[in-house]
Amino acid sequence: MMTTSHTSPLETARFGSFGGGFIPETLVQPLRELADAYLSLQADPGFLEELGELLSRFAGRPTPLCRADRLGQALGRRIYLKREDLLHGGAHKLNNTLGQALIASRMGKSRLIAETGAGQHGVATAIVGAKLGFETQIYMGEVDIERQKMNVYRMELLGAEVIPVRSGSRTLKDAINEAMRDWAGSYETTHYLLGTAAGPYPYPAMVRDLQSVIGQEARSQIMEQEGRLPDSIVACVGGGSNAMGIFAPFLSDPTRLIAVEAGGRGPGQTGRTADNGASLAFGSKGVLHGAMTKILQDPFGQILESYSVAAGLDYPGVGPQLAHLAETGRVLTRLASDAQAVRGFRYLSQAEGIIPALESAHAVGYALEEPQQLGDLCIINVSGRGDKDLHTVMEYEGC
Amino acid sequence: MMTTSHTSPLETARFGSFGGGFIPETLVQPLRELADAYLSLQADPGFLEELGELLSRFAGRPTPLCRADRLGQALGRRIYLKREDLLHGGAHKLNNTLGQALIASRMGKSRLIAETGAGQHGVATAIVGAKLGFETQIYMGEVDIERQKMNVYRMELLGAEVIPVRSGSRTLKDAINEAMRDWAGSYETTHYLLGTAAGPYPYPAMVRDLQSVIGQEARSQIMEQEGRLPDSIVACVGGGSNAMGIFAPFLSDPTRLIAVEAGGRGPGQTGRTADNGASLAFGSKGVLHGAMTKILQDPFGQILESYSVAAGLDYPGVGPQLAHLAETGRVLTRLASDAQAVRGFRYLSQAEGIIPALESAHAVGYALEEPQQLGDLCIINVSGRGDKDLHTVMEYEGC
Amino acid sequence: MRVADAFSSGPALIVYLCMGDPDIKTTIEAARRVIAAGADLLELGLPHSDPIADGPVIQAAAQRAIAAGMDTDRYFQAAGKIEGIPKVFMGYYNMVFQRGVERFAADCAASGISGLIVPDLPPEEANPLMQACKRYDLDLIFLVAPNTPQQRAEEIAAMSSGFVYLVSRSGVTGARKEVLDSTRELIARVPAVRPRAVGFGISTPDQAAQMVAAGAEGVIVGSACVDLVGQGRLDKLEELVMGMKKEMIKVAPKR
Amino acid sequence: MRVADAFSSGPALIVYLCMGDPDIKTTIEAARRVIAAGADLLELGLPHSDPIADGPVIQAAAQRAIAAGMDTDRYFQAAGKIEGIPKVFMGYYNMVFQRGVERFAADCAASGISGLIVPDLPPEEANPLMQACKRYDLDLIFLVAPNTPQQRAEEIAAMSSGFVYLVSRSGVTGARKEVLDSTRELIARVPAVRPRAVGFGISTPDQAAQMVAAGAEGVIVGSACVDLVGQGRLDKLEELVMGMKKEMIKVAPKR
Ligand SMILES: Cc1ncc(COP(=O)(O)O)c(C=O)c1O
Ligand SMILES: Cc1ncc(COP(=O)(O)O)c(C=O)c1O
Repeated sequence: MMTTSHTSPLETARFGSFGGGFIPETLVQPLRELADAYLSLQADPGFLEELGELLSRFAGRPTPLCRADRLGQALGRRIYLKREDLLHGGAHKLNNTLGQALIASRMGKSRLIAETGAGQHGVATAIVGAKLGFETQIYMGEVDIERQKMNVYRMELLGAEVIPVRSGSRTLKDAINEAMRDWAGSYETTHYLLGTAAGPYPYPAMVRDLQSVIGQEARSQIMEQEGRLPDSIVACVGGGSNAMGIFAPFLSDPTRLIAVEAGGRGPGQTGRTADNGASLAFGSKGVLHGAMTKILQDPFGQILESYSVAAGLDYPGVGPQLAHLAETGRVLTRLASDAQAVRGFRYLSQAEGIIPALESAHAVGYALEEPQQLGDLCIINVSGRGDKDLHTVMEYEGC
Repeated sequence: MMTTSHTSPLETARFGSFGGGFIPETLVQPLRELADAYLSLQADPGFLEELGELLSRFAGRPTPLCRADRLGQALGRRIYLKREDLLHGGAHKLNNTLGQALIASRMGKSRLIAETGAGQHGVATAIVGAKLGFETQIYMGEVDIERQKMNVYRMELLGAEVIPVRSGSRTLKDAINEAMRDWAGSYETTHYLLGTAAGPYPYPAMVRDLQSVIGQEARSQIMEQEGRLPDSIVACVGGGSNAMGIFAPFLSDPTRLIAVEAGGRGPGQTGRTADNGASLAFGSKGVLHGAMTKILQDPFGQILESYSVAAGLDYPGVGPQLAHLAETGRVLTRLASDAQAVRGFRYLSQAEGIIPALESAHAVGYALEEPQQLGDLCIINVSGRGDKDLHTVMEYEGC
Repeated sequence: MRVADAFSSGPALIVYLCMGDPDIKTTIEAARRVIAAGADLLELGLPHSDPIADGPVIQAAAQRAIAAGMDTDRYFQAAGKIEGIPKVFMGYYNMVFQRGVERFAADCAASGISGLIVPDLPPEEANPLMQACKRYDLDLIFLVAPNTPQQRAEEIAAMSSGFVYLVSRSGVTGARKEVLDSTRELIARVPAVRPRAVGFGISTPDQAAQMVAAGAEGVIVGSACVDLVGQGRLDKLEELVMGMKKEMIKVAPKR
Repeated sequence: MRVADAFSSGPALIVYLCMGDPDIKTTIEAARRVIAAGADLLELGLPHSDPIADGPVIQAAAQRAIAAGMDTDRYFQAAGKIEGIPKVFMGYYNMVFQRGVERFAADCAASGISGLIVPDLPPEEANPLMQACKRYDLDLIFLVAPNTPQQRAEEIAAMSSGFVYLVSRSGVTGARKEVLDSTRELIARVPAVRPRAVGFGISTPDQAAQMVAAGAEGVIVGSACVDLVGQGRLDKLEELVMGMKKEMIKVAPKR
């Protein structure tokens, strides 16, 4: 094999047989530069301090770990909620966008590009673009633009430009393709701010690390409030960033880590669209967006579209580290269907006064379904707030 | 005069010539019981600890004090933002609803009632109703229900019942009337959770105290971050709770306190509706909702409807303490028109990555208009986030 | 005519009318009929935009009256035209305050009004108006509610002039089926230092009689009458007043 | 036929066609004409749902082909029918991986395909496929980009078999007006240990000639041809290929 590759972080970019960098040659160098910058900044006190300040003063960290008494009573155990719904922008997304934008800024980039599906990551990118003074362009499928007009307006209000993607299925996966194409021609001035713990190295590791502030906080908060580690942690999985973020600091603990995927309408397929977003449960090994991982695909390797009532879980792939942890059994993968998620959404609202994102509602819905899996002490990651989902739930319920 | 009145807190309920309790006899006793409970709980360590825990673990306090570099540069001074937009529910409202709900719970009440205009306070009440297990009913004008369908859905999702008010102008002020009428017949089991620092004693003092956590935090944060008191604090005024909350701990400091009212379309009147929500600027002394204060009224004393592009500032009265502080000159009252507020809304979004509530955008809009009034070091209270206002701004701008 | 006159010859029937609903002419005609039917005292309501002590019937009447142009000037003009029995003003404090307590009292006196009921003005806030009433020899009538503590109830009864208004139940004005035990208790515990009239929720001759039987010196009927005026049923209004008066007399203690 | 054969008699013109766009018949006919017009090597694209290295023209062609039913089985059937010059597979790794590298290589060999270009498979990830290619005597062609560091470029050129694919510019496939100086630099710095063919953005005879003049042993034209097929202009396609070949020969170094 190549000599350069031995010294390159790409070689260490595997999680078991998953991960890697299945990318056009044009992107090899930009990704290496990003990996190098990221690796050196990881230990740079100035960078860490600046990021820490932004996370606390701008984004609102630490987010609380909040005991859910009424939910806990109903389930006969102690349940805590990690409140990423209180983060600026309304979801955990900003942990990642702030970190990457600061890296980009240290790398001398002046422009950010990002993909977005429902618009949550686009908004989080637009927020950091505004705060840190980047030119910001967000790729978004035409279909999604039509479905998510409010988030388009929000991004534009924040000074970002939303670029409609007309290729492929004109949804999230095509927006990622398009952002990668842009980056292949613009990397000199531009950082590609990928929104989840997927994609080629260094993204899965970098996004996990930036999001692991969730788990670090949760760990010391539960130790402070309960004096012990939780028996379980439940998180929803789209690409895997909130799940890896809260799981990572517990990987060598005896805590049961439960990743809840979007069960959607069920295990089937309608046309070229899977009836779910559960690539760990129903997908197979393959390459998508630069990584070897679990993906929803047809027998020839064409990527299927995914489906979930929660736009943020509507992705036919998953981060490679989760695919690996699921394969080894360290992370349990479970499903919550649309209906179970909506039940979780309503339940948490009424019992705790917290309207969770429909994504996070999958974690709650699962907990309601299989409380005996949670042990005595459980943390549910409330990755975002549900204000954005009111319309969707109303429609789902036929109001 | 009466002997009981001498020992009653009602006698100390004045702010200069403002305040008092202009209420039906049926409400005298419930208000005294509330005042007594509030006064004794104020010094009850168990209560304070429980409230403190809810504020931090459930609501997300402390909220950050965040330097606004790009805004500050544009205005040639140091500007800080107090981030009540990060509080659970999206605005400062929860500081008050949590406190009052906990008082109600200590008083043995099982039901909460509240008024709401745009729905923000109704949602904040529904949240605490859910969290603390109350039966919750929210009075809301029919006109407002029509205008704010999403918030109605949100309240219902949180388990509250929304009761349409068909009397009077079928807006906020009539919802307050209706809640008072309900309370006159239900006080034995029910707490009336008023949403702003207005109304009869003890509400103006109690709501101010519950909201003053904003100012207490801001004071120690600015001392920590800048080593000195701010030259000015700017807050928007609807009923006055966020303004009094941030102003109160600075009242005996040399800090200039600037209250920004809704200038709306201007100083005039259209039919029986004022073209603004500026009762300090354009109102006159009178009694509304149980207090002597400044109100928008006709020469005979009929209350006018108010108008503002920001639903939360659309109230024809104001808290009595602010009326007093404005009269004595301790608080400066200023206006931001609809157009200036929308400018503030856009500006903060693009420069800082923070979409403020349209209410808070009045404070920003004013700061953009008269930066020389702010001194070198200024805190703007971002009382809430603007996600709820995207539609309104789009419509205002004719999108 | 003094307010006290209404109570001089047996139990007083006090009728509330909303001035200007649906127009001044109707209110004046309704007053004429009510007087003819035997009412002893008229409460003439000045409509307010924000009547926090009133239930739906009186709220709606006030809204109609305001929409038809009722204001404080017209109120006093119209009140001056109603004669035959004592009249009291009933309305919210902001309407009084805007005109100025002095001028308001003077206008009452000039239009033959001899007392004021201001339901959102508890004694603690009443000093300015009380002084003005004294200067114009007007009664200022305070209210006692079922939840008013005993000492305070006694003080209010003592301060009130003309009569003391016993609020028959918590909540707001408006007709109600049953008369509560708590009302009887209230009558029993408020000292008869002056006439005690019971109001809020009384709508039938039977209820009125029960109040008198329980010891009240007067009964106030509001929403039931306003409702009939609102429906244009002035004949029914007359009938109701006559019926109430008749039943009240039946049970009245012999003097 | 070996890939190397294409470079044996002067500068090679390599033409990319998207298999199955708009249908297999058309692709086969287009191939026939391209071969007749003088092309030296065919790149036969297997359409993929997510072609991250391709620009809009090839993306659209792939989408049309998939919609028309193209899949890996049909691809190999059709490829087997195209004869006359060497053929290479061009497609994304997931399509290869799903079939299994072994089976994929076997199918290539069986249908007369003598090499593979997998644009999202950098050498670091290529080992399994490389082993399979060796077993079936297939060339595995790697790409060098303008931003590939020199040492890596040299290593890639050394590893690549058949030829090495020089990406003429950053970004994705698709026609471009000017040929960049950076492409000339790239040709200059990649050692001619094997034929170097330049692709991405070459659409005119003049550009092709410039590449040859700059030292390239081959020129790859993709989007320009796919575009013409998409428009149904097979005559123009033939013309373009002929024109390119002609200009390339003009400037070819004498042997
Ligand atoms: C609130 C929320 N939770 C979860 C997700 C899923 O993403 P991930 O799996 O990367 O956390 C999203 C994606 O948009 C989201 O908005
Ligand atoms: C975000 C926000 N700010 C300000 C206000 C005005 O109320 P107050 O003056 O009581 O702070 C409201 C009222 O709804 C609000 O929602």
